[in-house]
Amino acid sequence: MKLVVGIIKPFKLDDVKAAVQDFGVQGLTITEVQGFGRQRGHTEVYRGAEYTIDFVPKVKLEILVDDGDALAVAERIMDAARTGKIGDGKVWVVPVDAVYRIRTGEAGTDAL
Amino acid sequence: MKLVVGIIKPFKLDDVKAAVQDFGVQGLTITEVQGFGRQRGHTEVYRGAEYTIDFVPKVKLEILVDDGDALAVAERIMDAARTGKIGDGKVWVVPVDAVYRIRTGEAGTDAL
Amino acid sequence: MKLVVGIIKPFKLDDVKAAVQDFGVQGLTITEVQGFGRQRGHTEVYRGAEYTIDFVPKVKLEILVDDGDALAVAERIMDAARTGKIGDGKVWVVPVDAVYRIRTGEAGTDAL
Amino acid sequence: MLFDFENLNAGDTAWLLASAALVMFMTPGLALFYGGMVRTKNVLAMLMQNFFALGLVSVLWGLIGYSLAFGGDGPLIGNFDFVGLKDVATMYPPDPAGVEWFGLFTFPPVVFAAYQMMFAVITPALITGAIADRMRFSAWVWFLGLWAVIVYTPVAHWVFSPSGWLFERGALDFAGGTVVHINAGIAALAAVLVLGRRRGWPERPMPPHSLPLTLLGTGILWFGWFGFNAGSAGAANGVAGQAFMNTHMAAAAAMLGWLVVERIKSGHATTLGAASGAVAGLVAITPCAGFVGGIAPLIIGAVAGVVCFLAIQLKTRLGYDDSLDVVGVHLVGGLVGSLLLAFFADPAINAAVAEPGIFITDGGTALLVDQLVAVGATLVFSFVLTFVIVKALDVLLPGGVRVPEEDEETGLDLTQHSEVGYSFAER
Amino acid sequence: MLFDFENLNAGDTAWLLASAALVMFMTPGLALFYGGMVRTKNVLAMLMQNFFALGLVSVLWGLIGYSLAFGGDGPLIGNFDFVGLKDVATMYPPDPAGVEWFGLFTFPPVVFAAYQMMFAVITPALITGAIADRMRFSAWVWFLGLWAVIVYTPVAHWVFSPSGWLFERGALDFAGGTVVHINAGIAALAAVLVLGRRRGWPERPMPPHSLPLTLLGTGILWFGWFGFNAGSAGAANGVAGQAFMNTHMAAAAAMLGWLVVERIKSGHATTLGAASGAVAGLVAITPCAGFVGGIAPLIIGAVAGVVCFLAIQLKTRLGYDDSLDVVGVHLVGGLVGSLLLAFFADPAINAAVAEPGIFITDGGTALLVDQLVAVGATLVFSFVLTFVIVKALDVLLPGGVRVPEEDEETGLDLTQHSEVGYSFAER
Amino acid sequence: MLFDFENLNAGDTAWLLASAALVMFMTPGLALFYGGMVRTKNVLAMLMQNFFALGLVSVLWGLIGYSLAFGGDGPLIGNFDFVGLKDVATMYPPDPAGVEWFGLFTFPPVVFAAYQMMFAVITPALITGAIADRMRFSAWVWFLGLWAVIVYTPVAHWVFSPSGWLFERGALDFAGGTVVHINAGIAALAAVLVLGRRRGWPERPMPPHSLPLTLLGTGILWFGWFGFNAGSAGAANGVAGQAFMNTHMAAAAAMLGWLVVERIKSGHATTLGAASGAVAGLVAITPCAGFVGGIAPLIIGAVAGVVCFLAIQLKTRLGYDDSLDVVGVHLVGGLVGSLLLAFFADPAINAAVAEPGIFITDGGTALLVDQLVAVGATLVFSFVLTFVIVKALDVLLPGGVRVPEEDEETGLDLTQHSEVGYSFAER
Ligand SMILES: Nc1ncnc2c1ncn2[C@@H]1O[C@H](COP(=O)(O)OP(=O)(O)O)[C@@H](O)[C@H]1O
Ligand SMILES: Nc1ncnc2c1ncn2[C@@H]1O[C@H](COP(=O)(O)OP(=O)(O)O)[C@@H](O)[C@H]1O
Ligand SMILES: Nc1ncnc2c1ncn2[C@@H]1O[C@H](COP(=O)(O)OP(=O)(O)O)[C@@H](O)[C@H]1O
Repeated sequence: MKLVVGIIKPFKLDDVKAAVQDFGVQGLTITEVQGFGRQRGHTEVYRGAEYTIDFVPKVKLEILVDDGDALAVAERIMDAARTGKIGDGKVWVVPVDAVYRIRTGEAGTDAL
Repeated sequence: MKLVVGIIKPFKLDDVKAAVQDFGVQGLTITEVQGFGRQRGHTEVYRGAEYTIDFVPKVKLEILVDDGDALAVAERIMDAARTGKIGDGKVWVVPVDAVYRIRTGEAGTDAL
Repeated sequence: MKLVVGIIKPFKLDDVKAAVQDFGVQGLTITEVQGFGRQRGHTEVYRGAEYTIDFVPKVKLEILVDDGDALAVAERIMDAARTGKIGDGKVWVVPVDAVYRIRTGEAGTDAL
Repeated sequence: MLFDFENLNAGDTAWLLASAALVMFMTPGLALFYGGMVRTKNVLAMLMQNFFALGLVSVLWGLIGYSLAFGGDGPLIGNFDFVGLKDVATMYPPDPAGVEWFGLFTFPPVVFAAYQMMFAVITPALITGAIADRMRFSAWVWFLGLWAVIVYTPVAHWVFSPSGWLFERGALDFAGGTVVHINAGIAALAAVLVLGRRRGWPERPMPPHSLPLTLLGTGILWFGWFGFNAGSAGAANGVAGQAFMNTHMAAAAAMLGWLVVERIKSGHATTLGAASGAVAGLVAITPCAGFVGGIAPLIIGAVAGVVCFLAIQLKTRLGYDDSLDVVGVHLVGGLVGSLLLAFFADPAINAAVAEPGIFITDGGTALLVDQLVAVGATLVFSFVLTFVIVKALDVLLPGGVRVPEEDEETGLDLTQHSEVGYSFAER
Repeated sequence: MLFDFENLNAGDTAWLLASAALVMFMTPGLALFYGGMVRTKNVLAMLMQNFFALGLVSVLWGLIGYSLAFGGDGPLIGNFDFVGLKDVATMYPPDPAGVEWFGLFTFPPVVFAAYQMMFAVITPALITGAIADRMRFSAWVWFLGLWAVIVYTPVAHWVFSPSGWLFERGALDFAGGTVVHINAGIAALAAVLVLGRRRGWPERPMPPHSLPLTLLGTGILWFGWFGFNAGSAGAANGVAGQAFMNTHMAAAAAMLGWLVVERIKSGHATTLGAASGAVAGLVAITPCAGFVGGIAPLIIGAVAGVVCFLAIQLKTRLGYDDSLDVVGVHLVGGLVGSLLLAFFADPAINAAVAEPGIFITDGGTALLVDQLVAVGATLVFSFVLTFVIVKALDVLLPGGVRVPEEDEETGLDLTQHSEVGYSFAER
Repeated sequence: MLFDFENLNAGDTAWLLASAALVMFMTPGLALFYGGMVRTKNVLAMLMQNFFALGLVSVLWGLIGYSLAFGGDGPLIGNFDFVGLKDVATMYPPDPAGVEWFGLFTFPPVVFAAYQMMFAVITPALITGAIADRMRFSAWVWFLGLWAVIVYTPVAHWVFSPSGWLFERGALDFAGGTVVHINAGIAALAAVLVLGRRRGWPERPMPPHSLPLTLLGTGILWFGWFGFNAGSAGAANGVAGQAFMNTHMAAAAAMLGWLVVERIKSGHATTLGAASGAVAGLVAITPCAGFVGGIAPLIIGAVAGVVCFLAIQLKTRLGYDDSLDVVGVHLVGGLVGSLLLAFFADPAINAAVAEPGIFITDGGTALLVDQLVAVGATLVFSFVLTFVIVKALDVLLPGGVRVPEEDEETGLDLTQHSEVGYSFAER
């Protein structure tokens, strides 16, 4: 099993979800995160004092998939999340030893 | 070392924490996340406009454990988090190359 | 590729970011998390009713690095995040199968 | 009784109009006060129960409530003379034989009807704090309407109408210690006894989701209470001024009283404690506001602050889940004020005090007896009727008065109103 | 016309001062009402557009607006007599020949100028709800200033000045149904037609980011509206009392009306619905407040609640993006009130009603005709001028009136004001 | 001096009651204004310091403060005649020989005592903005009580009592430019000099955690300020009307002034800037409110907006950590107003202006001298005493006045009050 992780722009979430659902993914988990990278942050000004904020709001997706699907899911994410502008984010794949569904105790592919 | 990750229903957090603590786990990290899966989300209505929200609030647990404890901890989580209803969540196990405690620089099992 | 993960005290974030940037890290992702561990939580009192809150606010960092940099980055994080008091947090390293940059589709080291 | 517009005093009218607006503002204030204390998933339901009172009770008041509370001159309840606000533009209810009351009023009758309406709205709204987090919205709609008509209007008549039996008896209630606070407080107890505890209470922590909201609500309540109490003088005069001062003094002293005992018992003076103490003082001074003077409000407030804090600790021991302490603050605070009034009521402050309080020159226990009767009558009447109403609704309404377990877990906002309080995350 | 300070009535003055303060408070209330409904990334921009109206429009009012709205006795617009608040401490505008209007006022002229100022501020502020989330702040600054002077002051003169042609004609508008609500509502429509839709509307959900903020705003609006409507009596008298009662009744009835139809159509009674309904009722009763009595406000409110809910559903069908339903609530609510007034206006309630409403004894359609003229004139004038102003600004301002796409995506708070609404996370 | 209730004017009384309520509401408003600007972990501590002032200072006022500020006819301080609010129901303080001041009042003495109380509460509350985020709550309790009695009551006596030496001298302060704003502003400076900087200031960003809260607070402050300034006329008359208008004009002009200079210097007009500018204008107009007319308030406001913005930039350069700019806004704004008054004070607006301002017909510098004396005396007295009080507390209190480093890092809410502001996450 693999865990495909994606960091994307928040407003792309619906498109990405649709894309992986379309591929057959039945579940996923998202987290509000903040990214730092080539994309610049922004400046805030409060009563004349300037603060530089380096972090940009991003959404992180985590999707458990069968080994064979990892690349395809990663590609789906990338295609759907791409705007071509800096800050589109990353996708990475992590090996997973085991997966279980809590409700049933099923393991492996059945647990997805 | 292994990282045991669990996605659970938020109101089960206390039970799950007690269960793994009981097993001997001395630390863990949680994150507020949103899950999409078989469990349906909900509908919100604002001035007659309906929005379907597919995501359900979940809590993600991350617990670093010795290799040998991974399965047992995963089981503890599952037992404590189970309600038997759709949406109970997942548990997965990821291999970990190294673990350090920041305060002391200890590594491996000592760092847990 | 490796994913270096760190759990740190929130107010150390700027120092840690500076330290890894200084090492050459060009991007990272952070998440607001809550930690449970040896560091005690706190007590809240509402109209005489006491609640014990075991969780402490922490920040989680995730940094994708080349295999060879993992240890060095972990050390940078540890050095910058250390206060010497209980609750400084953990660092761990997870193997990564593949990394992609969404914008360009680049993979591996080029995607960092 | 036709109002003689020659008697209209624009200053008194201005103060009554302002006071009516202030009392109206208290219900949103109360909504926020309570809304901040519940968990995120129930904030809207709490706000809604209160705002809905502004809608439903006001309409019922216009249709029938004002007439039932103030029409005619019977001792127990009004009549139908003012149904649909008929004649309210020009007519006051009749004064009972030998008493001049409405006859002394210097502002238009419609202002009186509007001012009293705001009391009718906030009284049942107070109950929402007790039943928080578990009542079906449709059950609340029924309960609210029935309670406002069946329970509130008679008690208001007894105490606030010059024809009412408690008024005639000599019981004093300047601005609603019995009518509003004891009435709502005991009803809250009856309601939660039928409704049962929130799932998980008291084991599971249920911390306030936004104390700033609660503090904002406290500020609005305190502000509005000047209209509640000083407006009840029915004029912009010395009694109004005294009621204003006393209101503030009691709130302040009760805040200190609460914080001192809280600090001693649990180690910290809390923000929620400051807010709760102030409200307890405002409740306790309500029946006394225009009848006492000097440092009496400081004593009444301080006692209320301490006693209400201690009273709140009882609920866990006695096992009734009064979510946000309506019993501990409004019932107990109302009792403290209504009874201490019998010690401090002072004819030198207000000539309407016929039976001076026990601690006052020439004072005696006559007033105490009247107060005990008024308090007792309100307690029994309100408890019994409220209990019956909630029980009846639980039987008659499909689904009963309580939300299903799963809905309680999910929260009332989503399940009752299809909304969520906050959507901070951007997409 | 020199004010004779012998005529000063302190009670009336007190009520007008309090009312002016209440109306001022409505603009922050409106800011919060709208602010809670937008997405997190635009909350400050919304608050700012409203607060800025308190700054800019007030200054313009002092410099020129009051004079243009009330100076002189022409039928179409004022003059420059009161520029820079000259003579406002002692002088009222002249009454037109044969009419006694300002001559009857019992409070100082400066109070009148201040009270009217608050109306001038909130009227353009209402438009912010329609154009939410996409206008450049600098464009708003220009639009606001121009609109307040060019569109608001003439309409205010027509309707509120005794010399105005609609006032003279006999059209009634107690507190601003045409001047404020129809005027702002139709301007909102014109503005969004030029401005275009928000990116992603209507496909992408744009849920309110904080309904508690919206409910708080509703409470403040409701509270302030007593100053708006009952203050428009110009005295603390029976008409003020009636306007007060009617205001509350209509808001309450409209809340119920909205919730009933909402419950039927979409299955739930929502908190936002309760708030929206109340505001719709307040809008609708505004032109009628001191002219109707009995259960008329309940009917007007209930109709407004139902009609405005239905009107809001139109925007998706017609395809204009009136973000927070200024058209559906203020334009439609204003129309409902201004036209129903022709049915319920009652000389028994207010002697100023020269042409009784259709449902009233001795009533007829004369008033309806006047109302239609007033409504029609306002609709045409405001729509055309607003459209022209926004179009012109779009051409003349470098960058036009709308923010670039990317800034809209990022949000106005950061791009227009370099700020974020909330920073809850601690470092 | 016995109040002759025959002289009671209900209109004036109504306005004073309403004003007292409005001023009371300012303290919760201030709490929110400041509360929104601090970091999440300190929001409750900020709210608490302010709400606690409503508790402690009010009680002290009733016990002793009113008597010290207004009792007797000495030039420097009052006496003990009104301790425990004795005789306040019927008695005013004596007028000094040859002056008729209290003798002209047309509202009950208890209303005067209550109205003045609200000023005594908010003045020390202003200081909380400077000392934010680092003072122990128990130290605040001591400081607050001592300051309210030792520093506030004498200055109030000097300026507001007809027997006070500055009042007699001819210094003008309509509603508290010296007594409230300069007094609190310079005390804030003294306090932070003793207290030291927040950990991490100025390197670490400490952005406001909720600007909507701050904007809400601004709205409440603005609204309440009408009571503060127009209520200080002591009647519902032309002066009150002028004070009302001037208050609003100055706030509006100051908002524009601040935003223009902010836009020029830092590229954006910010929401916090709009709020801060409005408050700066309200501060500056406070001493002038009922003494100036025409466009004077616009000038005073605009100058205050610009000068206060520039003044705030100084703190980083000078190195004192006035967390939320009490010095920059209240001290500097108060100075701007108190001194500009010497240029614009106009007997045509208010007969109480004995020495017309420099820009006014027949004006001269006499008033400027008096103003400089009043300002200077307040600056020295308040600075020295405040410095001594904080220093003394730091030595005498176990633990000193400042929280331990670790508690500052954790936040005051948890460490001082065992509470957290928000618990949005559900379990
Ligand atoms: N080395 C990294 N490790 C973890 N996350 C990263 C890393 N580099 C970038 N990111 C994440 O990806 C996001 C986008 O990266 P950025 O460099 O801004 O643009 P791009 O993806 O177009 O190269 C960042 O905001 C951050 O969340
Ligand atoms: N493939 C997946 N990858 C990551 N998380 C998943 C995946 N499938 C489900 N989840 C998480 O588990 C939660 C529960 O899944 P769901 O399908 O609703 O019910 P169940 O666990 O009972 O099968 C989801 O809300 C989501 O957070
Ligand atoms: N076994 C674990 N798995 C995951 N996270 C852990 C684990 N133990 C500790 N942590 C995280 O590290 C943080 C610090 O741990 P703690 O035991 O309090 O102090 P220290 O790191 O100094 O030993 C915790 O708050 C938690 O977020």
